[in-house]
Amino acid sequence: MDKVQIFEYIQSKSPVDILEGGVAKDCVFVRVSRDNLLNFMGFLKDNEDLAFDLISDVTAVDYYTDKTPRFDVVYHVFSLKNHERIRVKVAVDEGQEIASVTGLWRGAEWLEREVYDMFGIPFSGHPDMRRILMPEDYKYYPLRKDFPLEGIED
Amino acid sequence: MTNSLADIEEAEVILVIGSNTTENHPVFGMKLRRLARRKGTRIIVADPRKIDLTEDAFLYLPIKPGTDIALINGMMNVILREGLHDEDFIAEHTEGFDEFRKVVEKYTPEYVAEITGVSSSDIEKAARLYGSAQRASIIYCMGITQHTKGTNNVKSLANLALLCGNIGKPGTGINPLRGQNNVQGACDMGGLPATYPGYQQVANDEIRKKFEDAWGVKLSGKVGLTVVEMGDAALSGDVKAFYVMGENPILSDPNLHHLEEALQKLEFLVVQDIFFTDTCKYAHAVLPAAAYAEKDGTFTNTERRVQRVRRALNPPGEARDDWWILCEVARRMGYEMSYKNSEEIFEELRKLTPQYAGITYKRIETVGIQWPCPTEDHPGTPILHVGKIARGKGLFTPIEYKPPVEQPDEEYTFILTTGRNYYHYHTGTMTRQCMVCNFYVPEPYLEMNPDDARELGLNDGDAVKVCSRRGEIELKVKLSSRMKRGEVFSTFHFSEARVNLLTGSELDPISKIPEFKVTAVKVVKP
Amino acid sequence: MLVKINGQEYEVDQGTTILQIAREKGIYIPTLCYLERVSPIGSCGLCVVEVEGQDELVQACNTYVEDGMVINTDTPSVKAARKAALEKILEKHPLDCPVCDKAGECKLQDLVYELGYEERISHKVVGIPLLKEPPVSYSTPGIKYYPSRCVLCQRCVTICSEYVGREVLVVNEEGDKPRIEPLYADRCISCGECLAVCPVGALTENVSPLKVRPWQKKVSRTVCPYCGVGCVLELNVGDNRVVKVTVDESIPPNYGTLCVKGRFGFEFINSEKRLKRPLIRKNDEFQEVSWDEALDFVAEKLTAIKESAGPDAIAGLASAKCTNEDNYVFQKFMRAVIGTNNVDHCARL
Amino acid sequence: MTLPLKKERDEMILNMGPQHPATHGVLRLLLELEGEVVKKVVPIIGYLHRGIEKLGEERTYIQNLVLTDRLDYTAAMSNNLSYALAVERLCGIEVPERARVIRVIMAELARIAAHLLWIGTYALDIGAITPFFYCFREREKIMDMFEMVSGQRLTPSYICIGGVRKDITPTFLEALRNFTDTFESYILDYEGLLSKNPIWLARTRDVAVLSKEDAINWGTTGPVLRASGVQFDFRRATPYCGYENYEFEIPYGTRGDCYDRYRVRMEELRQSNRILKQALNNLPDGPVLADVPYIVMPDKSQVLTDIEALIKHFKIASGAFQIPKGEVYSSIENPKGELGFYIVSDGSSRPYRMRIKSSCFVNLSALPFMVEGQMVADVVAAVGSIDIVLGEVDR
Repeated sequence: MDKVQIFEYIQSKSPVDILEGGVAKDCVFVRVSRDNLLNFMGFLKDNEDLAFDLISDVTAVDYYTDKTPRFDVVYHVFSLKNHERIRVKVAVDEGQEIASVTGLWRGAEWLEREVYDMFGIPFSGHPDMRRILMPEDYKYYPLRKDFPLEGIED
Repeated sequence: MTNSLADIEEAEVILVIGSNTTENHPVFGMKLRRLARRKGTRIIVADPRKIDLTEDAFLYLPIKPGTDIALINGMMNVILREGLHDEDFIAEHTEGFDEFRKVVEKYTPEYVAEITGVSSSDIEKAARLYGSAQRASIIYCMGITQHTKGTNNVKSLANLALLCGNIGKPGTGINPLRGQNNVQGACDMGGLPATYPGYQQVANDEIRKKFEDAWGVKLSGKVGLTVVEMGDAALSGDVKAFYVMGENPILSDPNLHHLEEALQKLEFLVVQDIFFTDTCKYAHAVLPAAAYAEKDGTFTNTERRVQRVRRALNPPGEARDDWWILCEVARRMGYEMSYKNSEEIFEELRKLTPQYAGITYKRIETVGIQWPCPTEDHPGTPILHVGKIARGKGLFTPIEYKPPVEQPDEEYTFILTTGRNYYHYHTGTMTRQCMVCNFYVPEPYLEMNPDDARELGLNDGDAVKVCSRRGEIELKVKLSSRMKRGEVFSTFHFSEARVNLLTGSELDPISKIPEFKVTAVKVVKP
Repeated sequence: MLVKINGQEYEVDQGTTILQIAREKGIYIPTLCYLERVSPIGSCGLCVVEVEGQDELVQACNTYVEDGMVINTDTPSVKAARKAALEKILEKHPLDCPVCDKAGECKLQDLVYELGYEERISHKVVGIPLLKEPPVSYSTPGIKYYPSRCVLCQRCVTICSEYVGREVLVVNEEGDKPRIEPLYADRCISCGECLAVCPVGALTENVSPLKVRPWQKKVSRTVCPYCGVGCVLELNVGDNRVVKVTVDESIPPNYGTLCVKGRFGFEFINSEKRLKRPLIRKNDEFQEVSWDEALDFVAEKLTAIKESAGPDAIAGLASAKCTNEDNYVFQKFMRAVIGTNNVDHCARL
Repeated sequence: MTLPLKKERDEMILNMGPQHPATHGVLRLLLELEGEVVKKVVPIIGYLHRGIEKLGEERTYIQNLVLTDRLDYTAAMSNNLSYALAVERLCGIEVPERARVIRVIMAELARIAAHLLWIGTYALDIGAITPFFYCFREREKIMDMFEMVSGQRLTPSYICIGGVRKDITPTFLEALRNFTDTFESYILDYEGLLSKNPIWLARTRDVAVLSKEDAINWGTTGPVLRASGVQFDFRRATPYCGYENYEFEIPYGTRGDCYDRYRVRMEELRQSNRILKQALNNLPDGPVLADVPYIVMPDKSQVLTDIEALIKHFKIASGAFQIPKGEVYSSIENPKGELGFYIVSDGSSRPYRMRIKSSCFVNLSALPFMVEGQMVADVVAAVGSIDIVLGEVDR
C-alpha cells in the first residue's frame, strides 16, 4: 500500500477518531487524542495490512507559548511490509502523563526515557521511568524552550 | 500641560510666549513649523529675541523682557473691546470676571505699546487673531516663569484662556513646556518642600497621617525650604548639611558667589551623580550613580505621560542605582528600606499618589499613560478640564503690571536674559561630552546686536567681560540679528563662564523662582 | 467607493492611495522610497501594480483609488517590472556590503532577498566593484555620507524639506551619477532624520567608534534624558557600549522623530570620566573608598548633624534627571529617615 | 548517585566503563554478576551529551550542518547527507545529477571506512590484534580521499544543503579507481584472518542472539536487524540519491548472533565496493550545487563581482534568510542503521525543533535483553557487535 491508500485505510478502519491527518511531503501524519493513543497504536501494529512493526522514533516538541496544550509527543513508526512510515502526534500539556508504548514496541523504552529526561513528560506504564542522559538528580528539562542555552548553574 | 502634544494639530491659532520651542523642545518645534507651513495654523510668537520659530510665525511681537503681563492685559483689553470673548463660557464656568474687567480696561494698546515696545497695531492684530479663533492654544516656557512675577504671568495667561473659553477642548489650553526629561515626574513625586507625592499638602494633618501610616514613622508638618532659601539658610548656619542627587547647583542656581560661600560653610555635603561636577568640588562625599541608560524606571514628560525607562547596559565600575544608594544609607541610619527592583517602588508610590494609582509597568509596556489615571482600567487623561474646570469655576485674577526688579541704568546699560541652547542641556555635564554638540557650540558666548557691538568697538568672536552688580564673567561675543538693541543673551551650560554669577536671587513670592530673564549688566573689553 | 484587488472587493473612502488600502488589508506590495510621514515620493518604481483599463503599470504609492478600479498586485508583468526597477538600482550600486555599516539592516538587501527569493533578479553581472571611496563631507559631523551607495530614493530630501522644514538637501543632477547634495548645510540642525530614513548605507552614523552588526546588538526602548518632550527612542547596545540610537515610528509622543541631543547625544554614557567608585574627602583631596566605608561615613555624618542641630538642619536636592522611583525614594529618605521637608529640585531653575 | 540495583548474597556489582577499552567511547555498563554469569546489565549513558538538539535550535540551518559531523564521527559524510536530505525535502530542493552520484560515492566510502574501523576494533575486543592494522591501512586511503575533496579527514562537512561544496578532482577519481580495483582482494585478507578462526568462532557463534521478532520489536535497524534475518535496507526500501539505479544485494544472516553481524558487515563491504564501481562508470557532468537563491550561497567567484550574489551571500551567512514552514522526517541507511532527522520549521532561519533519531541509541537499548544470563566475556563481544558510537548515542 502507498501513502494515500494507507491514509484512507486508517481513516476508514481506525478504532478511534482522527483529530487531524493528511499525507505530508515525507509520510502520512495523524493526530489522535491522548487517551486514544494506546488503542490507536495497537491498531497500527496488529493490523496485517498496515503492519507498523518497527518503531523509528519517539520524541516531543515544546511549543511553549505558541500553542496550548504546550507539548506535542511525536511517534514515527515504520512498516517493513509497506516500506512506509507514519507520524502520530499527541498533544500533551505541562504536568500531564501519557501512556507508554513499550508494551507494543520494546524499542520505545529508551526513546521515552529521553523524552521524559529532556521535556519532563512522564510515560505511565514505563518499565524504568528514569532520566537517561542527564544526571539522576538534575532538576531541569533542557530541551524546553524556556531553558537557556547556556544552562542554569545553581 | 492642560492639553497634550498631539492635539495641538487642532489649534487654529497658537500663541507661543516665552518659549524658544525650536531650540529647547526641537521635536515639538518641528511640529509647530509643519503646522504653520502645511496646515496654515497661524502662530503668534512673543519673545525678546527674534527666535528661529519666527521664520514660520504669522505674527512676531518683539516684546521687552519682563513686560509680559502688560502685553497680555493689552490683548485682553482689545478682545473685550471688540466683544471677541466667549460670554456664555465666562458666565457658566468662571468667577471674578467683573473686578478683572475693570483692571484690564486701563491697558489700552497705546499704553501697552510704550511698556512692551510692541506696536499697538500688532497688539490689536494678535488679540483679534487669538480672540476670533474657535480653538487657540497657549504655549509657554521658562520665559514666562523665570521672573519675580512669574506666577502672575501664568495667571494672566490663564485669564486670557478663560476669556475666550480656550480650555478643556483639543487644540486649546495653557501648556507649559517643562524643561527637563523628568521635571514633571520629580514634582509629581513630591520633590517639593510643601507637597508629598501627588501634590498632597504636607501641612494637611490627615494627608500626613496617611503617609505616616504608609512609612511607619512620625513626619514633620513644617513646610521646607526651596532651593534658593536653602542657600541662604546654609549661609546663616541654620542648614548644616546638603544631600544633592543628580544636581549641579554651582552652575544652575542664581547668584553663585552667594551659593559658593554657603557650600563652603556647610559641615557636610554629599553629592550623588554620574560625573565629577563642579558641585562635587565642594563635597565631602561623592557617590557614583547609574545614568538613565543603566536604570529601570519611569519618566513623566511635559504632557503628563508616564513612560518606561529600561536598562540598556551595565553601569560603569561600581556605580549603582540612585534608589539603592539611598536605601543603603537609610538602612545604616536605622530605617529599613529596601526594594527588589524599581517596579516594587512604583507599586508602592502609585498606591500613595491618586494621579498615578491606575498606572502599572504592564500597562505602559509599549505606550505611556497620561495621568491623572485613578483606576487600572482608566485610559489616562489627554486633556484636563474637559466639560468643567477642575476647581469648579475658573478664577479671573486681576493683575497689575509691575516692571522687573532690576532696571538698566547709566552704568549697567544692557538687559541680560539667560537661557538654553539647542545643542546643550542644563549644566552641560552630558552634552559637552558629545562630539556633535561640541562641534557646533564648543564654548560660552554672548549674543549681541551688531550695532551695539559696533558702538563698543567689538566684532564677532572678540573676548568681552560682562559684569553685573553681583559678579563678572569673560566670554566671546557672537553678533546676531536676533537681538534687539540694548539686550544681550547668554546660556548657563558652561562652567568656564558661569552666567549665574551675574543673576540676582530675588524670588517670585509664591513660586520662589529667581529672576533669570532680566539682569542689568554692562559689557566691556577685558 | 468599491475597489477590487486581486479579485477581492474592498470598501474604500475617497483620497486613499492603492498602497494605503493594500497595506491596510495586508496585501503585500514592496516599496523602497515610500515614507508614511510625508507625501508620496514615487522615485523608486518598486510599488508598481496593474490597473485594468490602463496599459501602463501604475505606481501604487501615489495613485489615488477610483470607484470600480480593478487592481492586480502580483501578475507576471508586475513582478517583472519590480525586478527591472530593482535591477536598475543594483547596476550602479558598489559591492560595499562587507564594509558598509548598514549591512544587515539595509532595505535594499531585504528587497533583493525578497524579490530574488525564487530566482535571480538580473541575469547578468550587476553592481560596480568595491570602490573603497572615503566618505565625503556632509552637513553635520554626526553623519558619514557615501555618495556611491546612494540609490536616489530622495527620502532624505523629502523629509528634510517637508517634515523637518530645513530644506538642506537637494538632488544634484550633473556628473555621471546624480546624487544628493547638502547645498544649504548652514541650515542643518543635525536632527538626523535623513540618517534615520536612509534605506541604504549612503548616510551612516558617525559618532560611535564601535560598530556592530544587527545580530551582535541588543536594542532596548527608553526615554530621551534631555528635554521635556520625552521622546521615546531605542538604544542599540553592543558589548556594553551604546552604538547608535534608532526610533520606532509608531510610538507617541515623537512618532519616530528626534533632535540632535536625542540622536547623537549618547557618548556621555560610556565616557571615561564617569564616576566609578565612591569618593571621600580626606585632608582635602578625594580618595576612592569601598561602598561600605562611604555609606557608613555618610550615615554617621547625617545622623550626627540630625541629632545635634535637628532634622531641619539638613536639606536635600532631588533631581529632574532621575526617574520617578529615584525621586520618590529620595523624598521618602528626607522625610521619613531625616525627618525634614527641606526637599526641592531644579524645577525652579 | 543511588545505584538502581540491590545487592544480595554473594553478588558483585561491576562498573564497566565509562573509561573502558571495549566500550567504544564513554558507555558505562553496571553489571550485577553472580560469579561469571551476568544477572543484570544497566547501561548508563550521557557522558558525551553535548546537547546537539538544543544547539540546533539556536543556530541557523547552515551552521547546523557542522554539528552533524560530530554525531557518528566514524562516518561523518553520511551524517551530512541525512541532514542535507531532510532540509532539502523540507524546502523542496532538487539536487543536480552529478551531485547525487558524488553523494552516493561519499556515503559508500563512509560506510566502508566505518565498517573497517568496526572490524579492526571489534577484533581487538575479542583479542585478535592483526586485523586492526590491515583494516586501518585501507581506511587511511579513504581518509586521504576525504581530505582531497574537503580538506578534512574526520569532519568534512562536504555534503551541504543543495549538493556538495566543491566538485571532485581528477586526482580524486584516480585514487578512487585504484581503491575500488584493489579493495576486493583486501577483503579476502580480512576474511582469511577471521572467518574460519576457531577462537573467533568460539567467541562469536551463538553469542548475544537476537531473534528476528525481537530484533523488530526492539526497533533495531542496520546490520543488527539484517543479521537477525530481516532483509531490509533503507537504500532499497526508501531509495534516495538515486540508489534505485544501482545493483547491489542486501546481505542478511540467519541466527542473529555476533558472527552473523560480522558476516553481514563483511558482505556489505563488497556491495559498497560494487556500488562505487558503478558510480565511477557513469558519473555525469554538470554543476554540483543547486541554484536555490534563498538558502544556497552563490559561488565565491560571483560574490566578489556581482552585487546580487554578494547580498544573497551576506543574508544567508548572517542567518537572515527564510525557508518554508512545515515539518519533515527523513532518514538514510547509515553504517550503523537508520539516522533520521525530524525537523520542524517555523519559517525562520533557525529550526524550531531538530530531532536526531540515532540507530545506535535504539540498538544499544536491546543490549540487556541480549546478554542477561550469559558470561561476562560475552558482554564485551555483544557490545562490540552492535557497533555503537557514543557521539550519536548521547548527542
